[in-house]
Amino acid sequence: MDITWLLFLLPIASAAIGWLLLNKQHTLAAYLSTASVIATFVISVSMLLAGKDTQASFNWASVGDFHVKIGFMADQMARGMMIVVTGVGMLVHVFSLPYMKKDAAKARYFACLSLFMFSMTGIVLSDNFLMTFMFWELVGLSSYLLIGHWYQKESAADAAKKAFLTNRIGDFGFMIGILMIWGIAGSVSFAGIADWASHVGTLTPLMTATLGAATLCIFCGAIGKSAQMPLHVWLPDAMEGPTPVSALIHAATMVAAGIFMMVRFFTCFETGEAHGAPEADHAAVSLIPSFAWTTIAVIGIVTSLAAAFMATQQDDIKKILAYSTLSQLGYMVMAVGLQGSEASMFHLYTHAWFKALLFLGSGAVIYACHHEQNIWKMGGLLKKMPITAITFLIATLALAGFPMTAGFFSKEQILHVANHQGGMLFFIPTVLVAILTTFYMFRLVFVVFFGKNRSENAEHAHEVGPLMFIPLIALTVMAVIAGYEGIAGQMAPLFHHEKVNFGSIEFLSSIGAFIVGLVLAFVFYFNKDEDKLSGNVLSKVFANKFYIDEFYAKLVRVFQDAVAAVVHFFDEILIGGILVGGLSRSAAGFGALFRRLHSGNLQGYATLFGAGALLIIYLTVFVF
Amino acid sequence: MLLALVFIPIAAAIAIWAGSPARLTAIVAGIINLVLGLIAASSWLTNPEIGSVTYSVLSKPDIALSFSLYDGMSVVMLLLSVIVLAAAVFSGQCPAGREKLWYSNTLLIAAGAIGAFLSDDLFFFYAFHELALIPTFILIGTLGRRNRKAAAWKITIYLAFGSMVLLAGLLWLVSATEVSSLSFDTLLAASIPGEAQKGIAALLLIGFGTLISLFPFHSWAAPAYASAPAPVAMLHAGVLKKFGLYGLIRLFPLVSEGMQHWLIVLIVLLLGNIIWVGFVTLNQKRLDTMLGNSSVMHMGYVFLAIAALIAAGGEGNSLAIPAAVTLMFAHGVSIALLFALADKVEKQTGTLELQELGGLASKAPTLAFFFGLAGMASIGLPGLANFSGEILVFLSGFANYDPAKGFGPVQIATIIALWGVVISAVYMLRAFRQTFQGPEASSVKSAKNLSLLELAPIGLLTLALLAVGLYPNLILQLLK
Amino acid sequence: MPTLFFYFFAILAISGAVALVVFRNPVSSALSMVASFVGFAGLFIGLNAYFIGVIQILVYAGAIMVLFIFIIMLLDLKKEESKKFPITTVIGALLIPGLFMLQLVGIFGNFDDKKHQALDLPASAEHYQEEAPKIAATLSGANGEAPSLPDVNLIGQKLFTEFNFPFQVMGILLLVATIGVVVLSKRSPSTSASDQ
Amino acid sequence: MATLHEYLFVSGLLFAIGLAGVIARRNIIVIFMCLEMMLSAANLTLVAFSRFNTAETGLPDYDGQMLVFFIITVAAAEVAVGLAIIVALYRARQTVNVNDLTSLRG
Repeated sequence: MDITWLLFLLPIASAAIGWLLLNKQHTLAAYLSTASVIATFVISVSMLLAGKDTQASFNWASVGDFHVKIGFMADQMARGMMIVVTGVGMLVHVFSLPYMKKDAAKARYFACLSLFMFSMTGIVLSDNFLMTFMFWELVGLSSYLLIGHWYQKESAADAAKKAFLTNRIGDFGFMIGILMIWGIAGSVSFAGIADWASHVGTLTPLMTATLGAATLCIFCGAIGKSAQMPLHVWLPDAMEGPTPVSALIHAATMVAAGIFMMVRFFTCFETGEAHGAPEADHAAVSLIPSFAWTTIAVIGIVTSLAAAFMATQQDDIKKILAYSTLSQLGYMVMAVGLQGSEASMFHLYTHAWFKALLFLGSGAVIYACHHEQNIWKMGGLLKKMPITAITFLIATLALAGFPMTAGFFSKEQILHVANHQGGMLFFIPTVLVAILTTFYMFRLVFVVFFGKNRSENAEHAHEVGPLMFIPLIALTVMAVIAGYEGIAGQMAPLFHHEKVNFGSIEFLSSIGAFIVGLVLAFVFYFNKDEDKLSGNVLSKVFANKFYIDEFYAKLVRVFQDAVAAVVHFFDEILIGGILVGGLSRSAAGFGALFRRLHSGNLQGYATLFGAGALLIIYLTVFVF
Repeated sequence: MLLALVFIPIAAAIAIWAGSPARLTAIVAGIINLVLGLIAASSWLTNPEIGSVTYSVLSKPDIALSFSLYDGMSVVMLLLSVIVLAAAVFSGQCPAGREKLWYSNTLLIAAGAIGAFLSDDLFFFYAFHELALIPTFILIGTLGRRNRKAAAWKITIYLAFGSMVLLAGLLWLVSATEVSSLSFDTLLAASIPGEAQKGIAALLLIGFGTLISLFPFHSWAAPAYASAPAPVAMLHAGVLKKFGLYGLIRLFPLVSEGMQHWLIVLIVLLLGNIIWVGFVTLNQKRLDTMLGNSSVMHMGYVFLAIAALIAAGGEGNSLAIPAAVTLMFAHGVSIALLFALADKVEKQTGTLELQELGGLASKAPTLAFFFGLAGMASIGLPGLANFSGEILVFLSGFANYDPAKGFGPVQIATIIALWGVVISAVYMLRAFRQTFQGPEASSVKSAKNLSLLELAPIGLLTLALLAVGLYPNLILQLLK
Repeated sequence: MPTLFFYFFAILAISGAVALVVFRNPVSSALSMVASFVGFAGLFIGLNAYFIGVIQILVYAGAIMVLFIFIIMLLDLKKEESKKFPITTVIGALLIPGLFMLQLVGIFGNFDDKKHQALDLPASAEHYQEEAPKIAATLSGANGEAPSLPDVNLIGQKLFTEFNFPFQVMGILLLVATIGVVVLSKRSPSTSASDQ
Repeated sequence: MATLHEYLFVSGLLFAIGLAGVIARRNIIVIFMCLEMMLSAANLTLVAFSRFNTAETGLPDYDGQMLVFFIITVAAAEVAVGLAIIVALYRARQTVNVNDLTSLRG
């Protein structure tokens, strides 16, 4: 028995025990869950240090020669990802202990967190698409449960439902993609697909098109899970969940699963030892037609840009972070689409740390301000809670790509990919997003931490306890050092070192974007009590997220519900009433007709009986 | 042993009429049956002949009351029947004074279903199903809810129609095979000329289809299940309805060529089940009708597996039958669980109108947990039995896919059918959201959590869902 | 001469039947039915079915009709309908039996008629030589009398061998009928209470 | 001597008259008597066939007469039960007129 199985067993056991303890031993459940995640982190680290690929599986469902397997494949990418998942997970668990202390349903919360850890582990370590899909769905479930943690609130319950359903739409495509890949490659395991890809030679045009369609279908899954346009609407709403959950699931890990899965898929098409050799990749990767690649990249950059615009006009601290997550995920997707898997995974890895830090920091702020989330009702918190403020600031710098932070290195690689493989069409929006990122993040920092206290809650805020700021500090350390080669080379899921060229256009634009964004934010928001930019048409459009939610609501109402109503109507009338109901109707009609004959009159019966006998005689003797 | 499985419920029903304490007798019979069923299923792997009995009834044509576990499908269906039976007799809340009628008829339904699944003689296969239908009609008509009369009439007319068409099909089938014995062994060894196959296949599809609520013969199902007492809904939707699928798969080898003619028709109809009825389900305003319609909708997936089987033709599709049977089992357990839980919801709140419900989870967290679990099962969440079935069904749809030729009708159907997964998630989550989440509605103010006693049958069904969901090979090893 | 008897009894039976239908008074109907049954008995005897002819008189005319008359007396039935038969009923009553007769005649046209043939009694005696010598003796006239048809013996022989089982069943049927009649005609306490 | 057809004609005629009585009369006892008439007519048919289709022994086919014997026995039982029912009916309804007995109306 491989020790890796413990990565699965510990969280699921803790989740199960947590469920059983529901309503009773809240605190025990919480500690148990935290202990299990610490244990998995230790195992992950030991796996990373051991540094060798392990693999094992068992047949989960077998029909004849066909087997669906559950197994793990702990290669470099999976091991690195496990560090991110269990690392952030561990810190979030610790942070949650005080954060959720007073919650009545603490046991449920921690059980769900453990369930999430289990499912996420499954995705990361999975060695085939079906297993990925299963855990993919389970991740969706735990996300649903955690968003709906405060299910008594209408908005939380609705947000949870929305998240699950939106993901379902993505999974619809994902499943089709898996089936098509299975049909084409004859295997659902990543190794099997890689084997097929390296031996198949050239494809017929039909098969190329099918493969492209399959790729896009699989990408649908990623669109759902990583909240890309047009299925991004659930992520901001998901902020209804407890803030530590947002940090873990909706910033660092689960939403990154889409990227992770796409990279997993594409690495199947890289033959042999092609890791880190982009030129060599090209031949095998070209099995997948370019329209698929382009679509992915375009969706990525569009999401990134739109989300960045939306973020500039949000007032809820968590919503701003949510849109920023969207925007950064868009970056990663674009990088994947531009065949820069390494850059994408690298950004995923650094982003996980500082975005988790931002969310936990915002959690600390919200906690300190008595669950106030509107940034305009905060202000001046730098003095009140210095540790939180400083860690938050560092994370902001990392997100904005300030040199020497982790974000700087990864953003550098993204820009590089955009410039070299995408051309100006991708590079300019990428830089624009970088400017906007700095702008809205510093808007947030200036409004929340500087200026004067704008509400009573903010006045009474004070620094959070050690169980909360220790995770913040740990994450801050990671947010700074994670990008350096020595560390990233060890830990990052897929690392391809690229020396930063200080004279290159990427570097210059990155620095430029940072400065422009910072200056703009400073001019508009430093020491201001209200949003000077709000009120015009454009900002309204941004604040209302381009009205996409409203559009979807209309769409759902018109298409789903109206169609449902019409179909229901026809079902009653046409099928229940005429088509098949006619059968029963005619039976009833005949019944009414024959009822007339049942006069209860004996003589009538006798007459009919006689007539019947005559008829039978006539038919049997004279006709047949 | 198999004889006992069929006749213990009948004997218990008679004993109840004769005056033994109704609920106790029924529960004891249910538990004995459950234990016997589990023993029979587990020993079947080593000894396929276990418990086979044959009593000749007629010599020409050769009809025999003959029970055996004919193949893995019978074993799985037997398991499903005994599990749901045990849960159904346990979980029902009988109106005071009607215990005799309630429990004896419940037992008879189960006896009929078990008898049909165990019979390896066409005559008794059909007859036992009819035996099970009669108490179904009686219970819906007498002890049902709301407009039970209309629902009882509707189900009676539809199912009688279906049975009649089916009987015609079976008679034609028997006469076309020109064998003198009605046992499956002889029947399945025979062959039918192509022309006759076409007609027989059509009759079987319509006949069995009506019993399974194949679109457009489905409109009996939702009102009947909504009006039926919980045990009847559990047993009919969970077990008895699978009779049609069981029969279709069982007799399929005889008419495999004839089915080819109807492949496209069947695909259109099954998509009607999934998409059309899916939309109908979306529009339901009551929990019970929603569950009834959802059960109709899920039948479409099983038909999808059958369509894949038909389309495979001579090549064969080794995935299709295990997929269908797994899904039948999973759907049976999950829908029974849902009906049992909906009954509890009604008991606690007095209503099933989604508008009047809300926030039940804070009053009855255990109920909410199990309902959520069952709902998640029915929308195909991994780790629960339905997913194992659905994923195999979808895989079977693509099993014979030739990338060089592009999509065939079955592949296209599979892709469209996948949208049903989204639809079912929408209505199930909507219902769960309306019933259990949000602020407390006035109807749930006095609701209480599930008691331990009520938990027993629900736990049993949940266990079955989880066992097959976590390790589907439990079922699949029977279906080799 | 036998032909004459046939017509006589046939006309007796038919006219009795017509009178049964036509008479308003149930007692007259019953009596005309007795007459009709006498006609039936004659026809049976003309067909060499002496035993049947006799029990037709004994059972039908003797027992059953007496039962009928008893009931009519018991219920004290007056003349039935004072009103005339409704015209529709009369049409039905004439049309359907009329058509029936028409069909019967039609059927006659399809099948060849059979002439009456005298029985060759001595010739058939040999069939019974083995198992029933007494019947054979009567048939062949070996017992000194003229050969005659031992109708009752033959029926008895069939009844107690080939049809023994139905015969037993018939006994049970009669028993059940007897019990049934007793149960039916007993006034149940509740109804008798409401009667008074 | 009379032929088979003549016997059959007479029996058919008697049957027809019985049927006409059943259709036309309203007194349930008379209807019952007419039914008996029809039964007897059937008996006549059976006996006639029995006489005209001789068995291999050359004697009348006594199977037919056995049937008649049984019919008469059953008829006796039937009359007994039927009359008992009529009496019970009369007690309940105070009538034997079938026009008043319409509880079978659908």
